[in-house]
Amino acid sequence: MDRDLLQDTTISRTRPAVALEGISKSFPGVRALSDVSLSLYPGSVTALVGENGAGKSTLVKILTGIYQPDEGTIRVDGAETHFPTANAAAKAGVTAIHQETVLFDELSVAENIFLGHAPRGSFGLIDWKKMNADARALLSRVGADLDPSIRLRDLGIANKHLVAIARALSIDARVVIMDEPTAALSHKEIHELYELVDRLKADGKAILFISHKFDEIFRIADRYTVFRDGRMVGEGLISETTQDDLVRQMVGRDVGQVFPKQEVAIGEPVLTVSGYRHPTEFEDINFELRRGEILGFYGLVGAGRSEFMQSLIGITKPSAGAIRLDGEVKVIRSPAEAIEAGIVYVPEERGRQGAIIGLPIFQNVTLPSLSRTSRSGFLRMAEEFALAREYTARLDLRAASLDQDVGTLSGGNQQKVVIAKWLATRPKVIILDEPTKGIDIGSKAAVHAFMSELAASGLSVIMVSSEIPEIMGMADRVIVMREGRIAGRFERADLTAEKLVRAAAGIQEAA
Amino acid sequence: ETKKIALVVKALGIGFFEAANKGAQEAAKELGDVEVIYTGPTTTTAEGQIEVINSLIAQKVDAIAVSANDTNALVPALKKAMDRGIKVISWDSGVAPEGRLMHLNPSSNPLIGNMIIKLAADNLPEGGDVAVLSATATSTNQNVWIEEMNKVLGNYKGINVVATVYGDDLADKSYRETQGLIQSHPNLKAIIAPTSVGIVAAAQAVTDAGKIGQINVTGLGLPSEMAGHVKSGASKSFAIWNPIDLGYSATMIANDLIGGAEAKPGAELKMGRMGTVKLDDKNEGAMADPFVYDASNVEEFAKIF
Amino acid sequence: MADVQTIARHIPDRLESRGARLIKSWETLLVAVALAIFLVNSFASPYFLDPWNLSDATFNFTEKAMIAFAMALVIISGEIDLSVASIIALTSTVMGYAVQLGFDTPALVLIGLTTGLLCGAFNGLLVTGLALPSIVVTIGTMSLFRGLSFLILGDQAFTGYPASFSWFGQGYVWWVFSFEFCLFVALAVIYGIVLHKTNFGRAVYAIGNNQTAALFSGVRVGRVKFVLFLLTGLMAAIASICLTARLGSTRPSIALGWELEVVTMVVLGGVNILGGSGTIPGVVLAALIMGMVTFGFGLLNVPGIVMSIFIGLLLISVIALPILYRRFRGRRSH
Amino acid sequence: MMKLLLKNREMLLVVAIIALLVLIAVRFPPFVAPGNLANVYNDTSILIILALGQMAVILTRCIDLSMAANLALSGMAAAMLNAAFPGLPVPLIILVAVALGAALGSINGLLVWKLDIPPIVVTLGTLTIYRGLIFLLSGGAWINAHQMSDAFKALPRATLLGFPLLSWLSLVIIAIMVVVMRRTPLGRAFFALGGNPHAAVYTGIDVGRTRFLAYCLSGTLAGLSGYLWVSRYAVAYVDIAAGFELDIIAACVIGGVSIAGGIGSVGGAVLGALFLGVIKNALPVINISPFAQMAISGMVIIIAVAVNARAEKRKGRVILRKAEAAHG
Ligand SMILES: Nc1ncnc2c1ncn2[C@@H]1O[C@H](COP(=O)(O)OP(=O)(O)OP(=O)(O)O)[C@@H](O)[C@H]1O
Ligand SMILES: Nc1ncnc2c1ncn2[C@@H]1O[C@H](COP(=O)(O)OP(=O)(O)OP(=O)(O)O)[C@@H](O)[C@H]1O
Ligand SMILES: [Mg+2]
Ligand SMILES: [Mg+2]
Repeated sequence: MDRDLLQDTTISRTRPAVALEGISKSFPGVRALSDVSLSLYPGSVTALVGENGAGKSTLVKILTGIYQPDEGTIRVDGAETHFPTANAAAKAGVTAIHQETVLFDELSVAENIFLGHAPRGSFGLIDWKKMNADARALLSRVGADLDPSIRLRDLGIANKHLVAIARALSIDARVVIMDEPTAALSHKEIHELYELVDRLKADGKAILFISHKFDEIFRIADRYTVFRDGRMVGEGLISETTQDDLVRQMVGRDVGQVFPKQEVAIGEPVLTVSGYRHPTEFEDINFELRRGEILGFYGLVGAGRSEFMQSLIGITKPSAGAIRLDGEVKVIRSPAEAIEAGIVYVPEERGRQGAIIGLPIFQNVTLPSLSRTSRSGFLRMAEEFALAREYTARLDLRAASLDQDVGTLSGGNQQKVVIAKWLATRPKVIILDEPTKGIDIGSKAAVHAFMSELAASGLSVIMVSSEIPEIMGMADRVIVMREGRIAGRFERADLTAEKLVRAAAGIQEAA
Repeated sequence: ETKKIALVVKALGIGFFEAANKGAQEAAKELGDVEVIYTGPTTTTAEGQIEVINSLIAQKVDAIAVSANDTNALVPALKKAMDRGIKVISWDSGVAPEGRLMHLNPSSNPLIGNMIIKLAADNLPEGGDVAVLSATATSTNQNVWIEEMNKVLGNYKGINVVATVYGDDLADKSYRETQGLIQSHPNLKAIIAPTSVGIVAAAQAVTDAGKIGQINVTGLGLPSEMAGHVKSGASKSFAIWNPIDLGYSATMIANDLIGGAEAKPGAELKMGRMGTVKLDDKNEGAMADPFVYDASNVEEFAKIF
Repeated sequence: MADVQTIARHIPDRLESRGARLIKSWETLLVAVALAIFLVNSFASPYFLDPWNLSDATFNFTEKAMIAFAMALVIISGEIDLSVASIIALTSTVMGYAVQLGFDTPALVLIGLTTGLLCGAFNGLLVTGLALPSIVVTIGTMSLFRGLSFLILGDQAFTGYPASFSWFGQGYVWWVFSFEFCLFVALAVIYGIVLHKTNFGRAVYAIGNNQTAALFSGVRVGRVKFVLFLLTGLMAAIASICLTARLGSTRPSIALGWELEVVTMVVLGGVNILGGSGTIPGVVLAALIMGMVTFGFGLLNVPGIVMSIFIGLLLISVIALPILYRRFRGRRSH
Repeated sequence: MMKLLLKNREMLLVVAIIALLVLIAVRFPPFVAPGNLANVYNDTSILIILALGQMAVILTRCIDLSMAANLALSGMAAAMLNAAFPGLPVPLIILVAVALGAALGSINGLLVWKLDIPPIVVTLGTLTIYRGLIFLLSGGAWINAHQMSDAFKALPRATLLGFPLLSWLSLVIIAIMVVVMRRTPLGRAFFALGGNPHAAVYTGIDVGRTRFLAYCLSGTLAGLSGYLWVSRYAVAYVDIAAGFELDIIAACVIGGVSIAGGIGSVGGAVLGALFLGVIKNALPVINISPFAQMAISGMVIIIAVAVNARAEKRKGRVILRKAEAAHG
């Protein structure tokens, strides 16, 4: 660690509100953090950056008492402390907006904000009246005008996130941690959040801000810390660094060709979708997908892309619409029929919809292709292993054996198993929903390269992604969705980040 | 070589059968060379009794004396026992004839049937509505008694049997059924419960409903369990035979059969101090008349069983 | 890593040999428990090691075990069927009714199996069609099916089953081997093959581990679950035929409380009650263990309820011990 | 109108119970006389108390199959204590029964908390163990009315303002449970943890400990019910309340407590129990064959589950703006 740098700055003279020293944390098979140290100062925003899986969220959980570190100490105002539970951390004045929304659908908005530290009235009983009033005040602070007594389930994703932020503020904290707080927010809400951060900073709070978006880091942070593979690899003042420098520190090398898109001759239409609609989720979806093409679907989180894609494979039932595959009208009522027809969907929620944790790798891979590896309903293990071997090798899977539970693999490797599973069905059309969400940059590159190869070999690919660089780097054409409708179509040639963002957010083109 | 006689009861823990076991042990002591295995399932099910019987067959006991939870369901298991040379008799609650050598009725069924209705009628000179609270709908002996009772109903002028309900020999169910009877038959004058579990629960329910004096609970019960209700007036009188004598006699008969006696119509089997029992054409024998208990004698017998 | 051009690393199919896996498995633990109980029984009672006695003892578990096979599949798929004992009662009642109408053995068997399948279909329809939780659905049908049986039978009993019918519960195929025992063995083999060697079995595991992912992977989740409920209905019907034949009569209270014994057998056999794992050999071993415990205690004239304490303790400790052991080992390795 | 009803599960149940009462009244008017309704309530009191305990457990995504066995064991202990020492003051005996019930409940809780054994397995095991213990404790013998002291039997029967103490007691417990579930952190923790156990950890709720406390609560109420049952029916034996665990769960399910956890209310559980209680008490008096009772309660459970599932059905996220407006 560069001590000299710290000595130079003015804030270093003030005592850190909270300091972590030599923290290490391991999970079975993963060393998530090794010997990291980090100090947060009052009235200052520290940005924490690093690739997926670098250990950022793990650090947050240690700071908020959800995980216990294997080694190392936590100091609050210089005094060594332990946070055995989330309550202990809250009592010590540490509060967090976690990356996953950790809220309760069945409880009211007010209770979601105050659960665990609700205002008490006579006999120590919960004072609902005061709780609702306090909640209303907090919500207006984060710019959300919500009725605190309605059930959380009735809110949209962005409002839920605002409730999570209000919850973090409900604790009178000196340290506020925000783990990717803007990921689910729209333009306007993001700006309100920035202002909130400024106010907190002015109030003298110490803030830890985690984000993958460099523009916002440079907008609000004073200092930065970089994690790589669970180690701290750099820190300093934002004013003294650049975006390229941060990326270099994060990745440990220059990022050259991240998106290995091959030029492919686009063929005839393979899949034609016309008039797809659903009473509440989407409407008026029409497009064509051609042979060898990668069609990008961009949109903000919650735009309805996944919902629509799932209607193509018979999970969500559309109220109207038709598809043609190779010119023939197809009716698809279940994923089984979709797989038979040659359309496969690699879902975005890997843990819930993709990998079957508890089953070994080879059984995961062969599950949709069992009809091919078996004979009249009876399994043939040798065939299964052969199929699994072929496809895991093509994706460069790293595993100890094919007989291993997928649950023991890292996220990136799980994703490879999931992709291998659907590729092994030899589809005509493959839909990849956020294929690189939550996987590290190395695996990401492998997935991209593979996607490119698939297109080159004549497959048609739909890629749903919320990452602009990925969309721009990989797609031949892009469809933007907003609130369940198609909000824009772009050819690769005239694609700009700005156009995508405008279409996704519904902002009119500047005249 | 001691002889092993198994006394299989409907379920362990019921006061009536515990008393029967007392009698059986007494018989064993008297005979000297007999060991009594007192056993049974913990719930009144036929399957449970079959498991018990199977393990008794495996132990090669010399005789099985069973009070059956089900007339028919035990037959295959008991037949197997007889095939392996085990003497099988039933007592109290019978088994179908092909499943046993003989059956010992505690008393003659017509006598009991008459007794329970008479107990009710004696306290109802002007007649009135009476209801029956039975045990499970499948208990052999209760059904026979109720049938016998209905046959002689004509002799008791003015007595109407308005309902028959089943308490399943469960205290709470019997209690609730009694409550139902009290409500749905406002003119109910007596409840006849020919089961020791039911009669206690019915008396309790009548007491709780404040109907002492209006509804008389009667039937078959154990003095020790009924003493309180006789005192309170919920039950004016009830009847029962002596379960100790019953267990004693069953053991004695089993011993007689092991010793070579043959169970056939007309045969007389030895029952020790109880004398002999003569088998009728269905190979059934009856012990003695039920005995009536009321305020004058219940305290005395409550100390015994 | 990240370099796609590098030659893919070879991943072996398996790391451990089958033998090594077998030694560490749950079934091995059960075999050890079974052997221990066998030995204890042999010493405790001179009557235990008698082929006829052992043969009689098999009746303690064969009928329950038949249902346990189907129940194991249902539980592995993440559902449960608590109505099995009531299906036995209803099936037996319907067969009894058919006897009164003068049907003969083959027709009775057919009627019994159909009744069981209908009950299973009713459960299956409620669980898959209306997407209701199986535990509450089958608590409901548990009352419903037995209730129907009470409604039909009231305080009556059906008897008079034809002599040829009683063979299913009392007949012997060869020497001491009863029909029920042979059927149990045959069904164990069939279910073992279905669960461990067919696509259907694989689908059951996939659903139990992750229903959503299985659906996305093209498993027809609803159909598989429906078939599983049909199977428990069918097996309950088969058990009902055997039990009815063995008892020679039908009461509405027949097989009361069996559902919990069947579930206990399945869980003791190493099937995860939350779904996703378990084997048929495990269930077979659990059936043998429960049968031997019941029989061993029976020979000593221990009341059934005391045996059930033992079974309850066995259930909890057999599941707790591996957890405690793992924890203990984890602590030491630190 | 119908929509509003479906939205509010408690209202729906109230309407269902009233409809049921009307139906019964047509065939047997005296059933709905206030005095008799009070009797029905009194008869259902124990089920209500038990259902409230079970609700707490189900809310935390667990289940307690051992409640009826716990009741029987605590009840037997109370009865034996009374039989052996008739002089012992009744409150002390009640305290023993409650403490024993709590202890038995805490054993379930500890096994679930510390050993992570699935709740259904734990309570399936303890269900048989507790039943067996009654047998060991009592040797299988019954404790009958004449062995119990008058004071022991009198308590639930004594009346206050014309109502039996048993009814009052259940009302007090309902009131306490309303306060606990609605206004204490523990009660809210039951809901929160059942709704989202993962998120509960982030809000400082100790999942294992909260489940443990839910089991302690259900055990305590089972212990209390043990005394009430035994003194009310004036008998104790191994099999009392056998199979009652399913009635308790059925009451919860009918009352809209979601078996998946996190959803339920005190009012719902009470109404669910009352619904069953009305049916149980009405069947014998309206001359429906007693043999039909079981089939009817089975049907009722299935219908209730189906209706509740419909009411619970996720409205679904709404993405389309125009559709959202139509929904809201
Ligand atoms: N509960 C857990 N069990 C096992 N491994 C875990 C667990 N939580 C995190 N990990 C692993 O620890 C590493 C660090 O994860 P962490 O969530 O801290 O990353 P991150 O920097 O927040 O990534 P992202 O930017 O994607 O949020 C990863 O390899 C992850 O797979
Ligand atoms: N109201 C909400 N409450 C909870 N989660 C929500 C809500 N709205 C959206 N989400 C979550 O946001 C994610 C995206 O929603 P959806 O799949 O409909 O849109 P999308 O355009 O595909 O978004 P994504 O970019 O995440 O794929 C889903 O995982 C969904 O669970
Ligand atoms: Mg993170
Ligand atoms: Mg999506």
